[in-house]
Amino acid sequence: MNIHEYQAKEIFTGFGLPVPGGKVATTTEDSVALANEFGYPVMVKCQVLTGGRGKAGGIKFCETEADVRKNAEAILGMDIKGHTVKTVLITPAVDIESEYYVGMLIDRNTKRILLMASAEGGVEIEQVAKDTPELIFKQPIDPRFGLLDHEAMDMGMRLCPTDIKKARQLASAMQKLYQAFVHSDASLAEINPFIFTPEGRGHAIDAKVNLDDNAIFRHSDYEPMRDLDAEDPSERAAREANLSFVKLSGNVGCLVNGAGLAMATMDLVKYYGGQPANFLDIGGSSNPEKVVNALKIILADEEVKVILFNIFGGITRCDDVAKGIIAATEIMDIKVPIVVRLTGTNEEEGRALLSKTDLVPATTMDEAVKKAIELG
Amino acid sequence: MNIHEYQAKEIFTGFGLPVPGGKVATTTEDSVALANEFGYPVMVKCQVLTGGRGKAGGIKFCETEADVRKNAEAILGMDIKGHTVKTVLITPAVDIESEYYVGMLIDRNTKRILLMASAEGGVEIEQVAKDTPELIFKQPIDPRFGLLDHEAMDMGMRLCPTDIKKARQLASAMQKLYQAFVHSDASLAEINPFIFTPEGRGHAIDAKVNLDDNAIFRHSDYEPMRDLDAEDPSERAAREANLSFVKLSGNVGCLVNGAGLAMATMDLVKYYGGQPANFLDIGGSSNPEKVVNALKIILADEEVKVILFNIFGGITRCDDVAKGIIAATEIMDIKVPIVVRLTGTNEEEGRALLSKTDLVPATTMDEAVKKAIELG
Amino acid sequence: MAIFVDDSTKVVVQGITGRDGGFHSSQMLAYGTKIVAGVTPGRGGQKFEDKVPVYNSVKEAVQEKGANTSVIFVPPFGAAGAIYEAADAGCKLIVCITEGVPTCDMVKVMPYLEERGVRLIGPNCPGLLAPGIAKLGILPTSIVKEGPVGLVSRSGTLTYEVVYQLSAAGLGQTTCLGIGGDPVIGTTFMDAIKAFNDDPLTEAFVMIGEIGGDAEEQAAAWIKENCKKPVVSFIAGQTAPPGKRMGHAGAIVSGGTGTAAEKKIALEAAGIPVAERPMDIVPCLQEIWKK
Amino acid sequence: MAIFVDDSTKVVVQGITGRDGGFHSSQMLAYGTKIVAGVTPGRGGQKFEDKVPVYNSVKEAVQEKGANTSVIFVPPFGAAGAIYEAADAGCKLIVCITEGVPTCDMVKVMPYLEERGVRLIGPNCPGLLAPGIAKLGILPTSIVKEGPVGLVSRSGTLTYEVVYQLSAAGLGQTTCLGIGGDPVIGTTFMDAIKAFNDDPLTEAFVMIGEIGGDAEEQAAAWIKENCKKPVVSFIAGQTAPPGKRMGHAGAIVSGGTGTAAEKKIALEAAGIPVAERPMDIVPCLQEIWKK
Repeated sequence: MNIHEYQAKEIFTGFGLPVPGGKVATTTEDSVALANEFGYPVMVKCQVLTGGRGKAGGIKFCETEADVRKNAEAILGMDIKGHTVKTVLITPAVDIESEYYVGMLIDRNTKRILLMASAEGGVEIEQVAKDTPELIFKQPIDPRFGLLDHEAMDMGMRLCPTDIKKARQLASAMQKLYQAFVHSDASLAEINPFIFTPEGRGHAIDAKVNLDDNAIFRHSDYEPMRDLDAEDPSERAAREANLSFVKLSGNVGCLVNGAGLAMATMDLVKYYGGQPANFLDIGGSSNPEKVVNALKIILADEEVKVILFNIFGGITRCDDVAKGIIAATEIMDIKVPIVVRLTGTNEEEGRALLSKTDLVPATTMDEAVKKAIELG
Repeated sequence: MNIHEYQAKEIFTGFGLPVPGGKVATTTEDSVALANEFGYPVMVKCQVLTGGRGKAGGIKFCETEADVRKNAEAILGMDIKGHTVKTVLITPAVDIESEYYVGMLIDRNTKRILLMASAEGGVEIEQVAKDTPELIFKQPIDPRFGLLDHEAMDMGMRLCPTDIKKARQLASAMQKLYQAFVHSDASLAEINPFIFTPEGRGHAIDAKVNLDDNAIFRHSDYEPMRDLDAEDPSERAAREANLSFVKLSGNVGCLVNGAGLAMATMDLVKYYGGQPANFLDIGGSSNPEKVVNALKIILADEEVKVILFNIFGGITRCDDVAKGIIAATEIMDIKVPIVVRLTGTNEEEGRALLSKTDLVPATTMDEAVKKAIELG
Repeated sequence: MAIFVDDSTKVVVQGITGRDGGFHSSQMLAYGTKIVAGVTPGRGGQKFEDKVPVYNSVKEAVQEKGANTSVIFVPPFGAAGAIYEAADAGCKLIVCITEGVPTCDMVKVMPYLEERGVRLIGPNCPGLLAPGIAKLGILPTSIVKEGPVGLVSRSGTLTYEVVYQLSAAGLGQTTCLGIGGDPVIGTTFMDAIKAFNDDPLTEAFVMIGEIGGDAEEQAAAWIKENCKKPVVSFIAGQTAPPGKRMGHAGAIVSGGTGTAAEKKIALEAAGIPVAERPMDIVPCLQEIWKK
Repeated sequence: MAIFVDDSTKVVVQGITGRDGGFHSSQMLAYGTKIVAGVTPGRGGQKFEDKVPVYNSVKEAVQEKGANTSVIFVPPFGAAGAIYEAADAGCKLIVCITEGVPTCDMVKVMPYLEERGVRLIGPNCPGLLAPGIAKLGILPTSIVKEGPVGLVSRSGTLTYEVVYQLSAAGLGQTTCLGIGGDPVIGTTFMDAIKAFNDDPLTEAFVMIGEIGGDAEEQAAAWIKENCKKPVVSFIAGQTAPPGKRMGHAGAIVSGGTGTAAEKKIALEAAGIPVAERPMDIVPCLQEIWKK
């Protein structure tokens, strides 16, 4: 789950990171009122769940009330990479003397949380990683001991070799970021940039946090952070039905069990010249209701001209899937053809159930995909 | 630092332990008002920093307002082992079906926090430990992983082998107690008893927490919990002056550097028929001001007829101690004789400084102790 | 012979009394897997299918029945706890089927396993099936066949698809292993490949990868240097849009890394053929194996 | 020869630029201890007493000057961090002088040291002095003398008192070791006693205990079974009132355990004479040693 900058900053503040004050507004008038409350200059920052907000003109430095009015008005409602700006963050602007990147993510190779930091802050870190990887310092964190003082200090001194006070502030920020990361069950947490003012005070002036979807169950307080507007309605419905779903722009609606097989099915649709309408993994559970929900979500898309089931039963039993398909066709008025390929656990039982229906059977994945494209 | 039951319960509540509601009162009227607020029956529990409160009549079950009035009046002002009751905790009484002991402490041998639990709750656990140690179950906790689910569950099922729901509640309470222990830097944390109501709900109905004095510096929020009234005024003054001090009842005021040497000095005073007035370790620092403070604290006791310095300089330098003694005698009007034994780092410098004064020198510990007893 | 399991494998199933745990325990038993015990706290003393004793803890299962391997079917919030328990009780192989385990839990559990020399497979994986020896997990037994091919996959059902095709072509398997697609997993691609390389009965093997991470690239580099056995590969997710999580927490293409195209290049550079379609895997393997 | 140190001991002092750290570093240098570096973050590049280079981190001190031992004089809030740093940098012996280190910090640091095979002495201790070899800590050098007696103590200054008397009686020492009286310490009584037992140059040794805990009782039991060298003991705190903390976090008599009387009984039952007064230690030792 991705959350907005202002929400990430709320989490950071809770763990003691130095974040300049700030509040969000959804109207120009509120933006102006907040700016007047903080005093000038302020930053007006669009809150959308995508990168490149600055380049798109969604972040503005404002020295006067008129500035805020003009920019808030321009930014609110702006479209940034398909996201409509509904909220802006108003935050006091601070003088910047130097900028750093500090981030943490899950590193698959070390199986640890990896601290990354660079004196090349304020720019796209992916670009730095590609062009000058030697400018990014890394420290994997042992989960048994956390980010130790000397590890954080070592990173701080690499970033600021000549200023112990700044190094200490960076080290402290890294340790707090680690606390924030593990206690919020993040999958990514970034401060970019962490800046120093000319007076030498450190501030986290931008913040990005992605939360681990698998851990949301133990953070009921974070659930309200979810930006329902930022989600495609079908993706939201899928999430609420506990289905893994990504909307695409084709006409072949795919219902597959297992992420790998679902991707391979999409790949195969494209290989044979078709266009998949979606990625959908109905998951490892064998709950027939899920199939009904999945069908509803896919059929809500009018582009979908054919449904392709590709089920290989392991933990999901084919008879349950068959029951689900039958239940769904009884409830719903499905107008498009449905190609069904069922193999694996209880496949005979599943096929027997389906044989009494007018669904299009297929034995292999290739056959199923070809038939679906043909019928779509 | 020892804290009161109600303070320990505040910490426990903060970590999610099931503690029945409760508030403290310092007057009978307030006690009655609180009882009326909670509804009957309630417990009236004296808040003093000593054990055996129940036996001393400081804990009463009250079914009516009249009960509360009578008991609060009797308990407030009561003397329990030298502690005057100034505060009572009023808390809703719960029906008790079964009682358990759950505690944690620092175990020197495993160098870990040790979880101890017993189905013999509600009684003096020291007695259980002595008479039937096999009834106390123990689990050392690996600090790198914390109290793991299965470790807590194993303990829970030992206490409640036939009731999985109760076992789970106990396990959960143990894990929360561990969180409370480490995050508050406790040296001891006990729930005795943890009870179940006839309906099967668990409650921590008594709580004891000792905080690690060495860690108080990072818990500024706990400093106000210190019960200044419960401390001997001289012990408080010593603590505020960062001196390790215990008041005794003799006439030989002892100023020693190092706890072991201080104890050995007390032992030797007694060995030669004298009575030490105190334990005082002026610590490993070599700050002359400490000596002044130490003298003030000891001389506040009118019983003290002689001062005995026994200083063996390691990290404490003898010349600093000598300077401290001289400074103190210049500031203060000391009427009792002062025996000084200085050996170790910079001992010549120290003795040279003292030679111009009328202090009684001694070369060995034995000689110093004997001279002090003689002069006392 | 197979990798990671043999005749001495004695299984305890954690969560044996749950719906999925019970169903798949029956399947494992039916395949002849030695399930010596089940564990569900509070259900100690019961019997699963009138024969497998259920205990309150893995420790009891190990002490009473000599279990040395655990297969875990407990809900996500208890999965890491179940892994700790199995490792602490002395199990040296743990297969965690559970989907949706928080990643930070897995990060923390890893050193606990390393300290105890425990191999974990998963979480969020189909487990392992060594035809003729044992099934530890949920791979359908009907599709496997004894033989000389090893198979390792980050995917679940895609694995079945490939195993199905291998068996249909007469290519039996030493071991079919689904390692799961989560960001932090126990046994990695590399671990599996090394084991296949060392296993005398595995003559060739198949690697089923997917987008995200660089496990395939690492494996490719290792194989190039160290492995003389024929290997073919397949990568799922060529059409996946970047930045979107494709079901698996791991299957996400970010910032130009972990794409199917990059993986394909790395694999081919290491001399490993990459099948275009799942149905091309068997022909690919047959072609290079004959050389 | 001594225990825990030898000619290869190369010391880095953490906190060398502080008041106490500086004072005692001078003393250690004056005794001939090989202090190869100091560490104070932000002071890298300076020199201590115009000769010992100061670094920002222990890692640099190890890399640049081959330090293998650290002596720590940093304030309590940074002491555990300093121990982690020294261990991580590769020091195999760490002596932590700092008083007032939170116990939970020490609990957590212990497995970190065990994993790395690092010996810690302290915290809250005077350290170690091996006459003629090295001084690691704050024991006054003027009172020691080379010879065949080992000394281990939970106390600081009481140790000096006894060393002073030993030397005055002509009984020199192999090693004088103060392990500290905190509840959680690195090197324990038992560790020291085993080391003295194994040290060929140590012919007899002295154990200075105090109230609290059961380290003396454990040591007594071990000595009875395993040690043939003469041992005498002393226990401080016979007159300490129960329930009061006597300076050391450890020196507290609670509920009938850890009293001086109990310790004396255990020691004497193991055949170890317990001196009544500090001044009786030397005569006690002389008496049994002659047997």
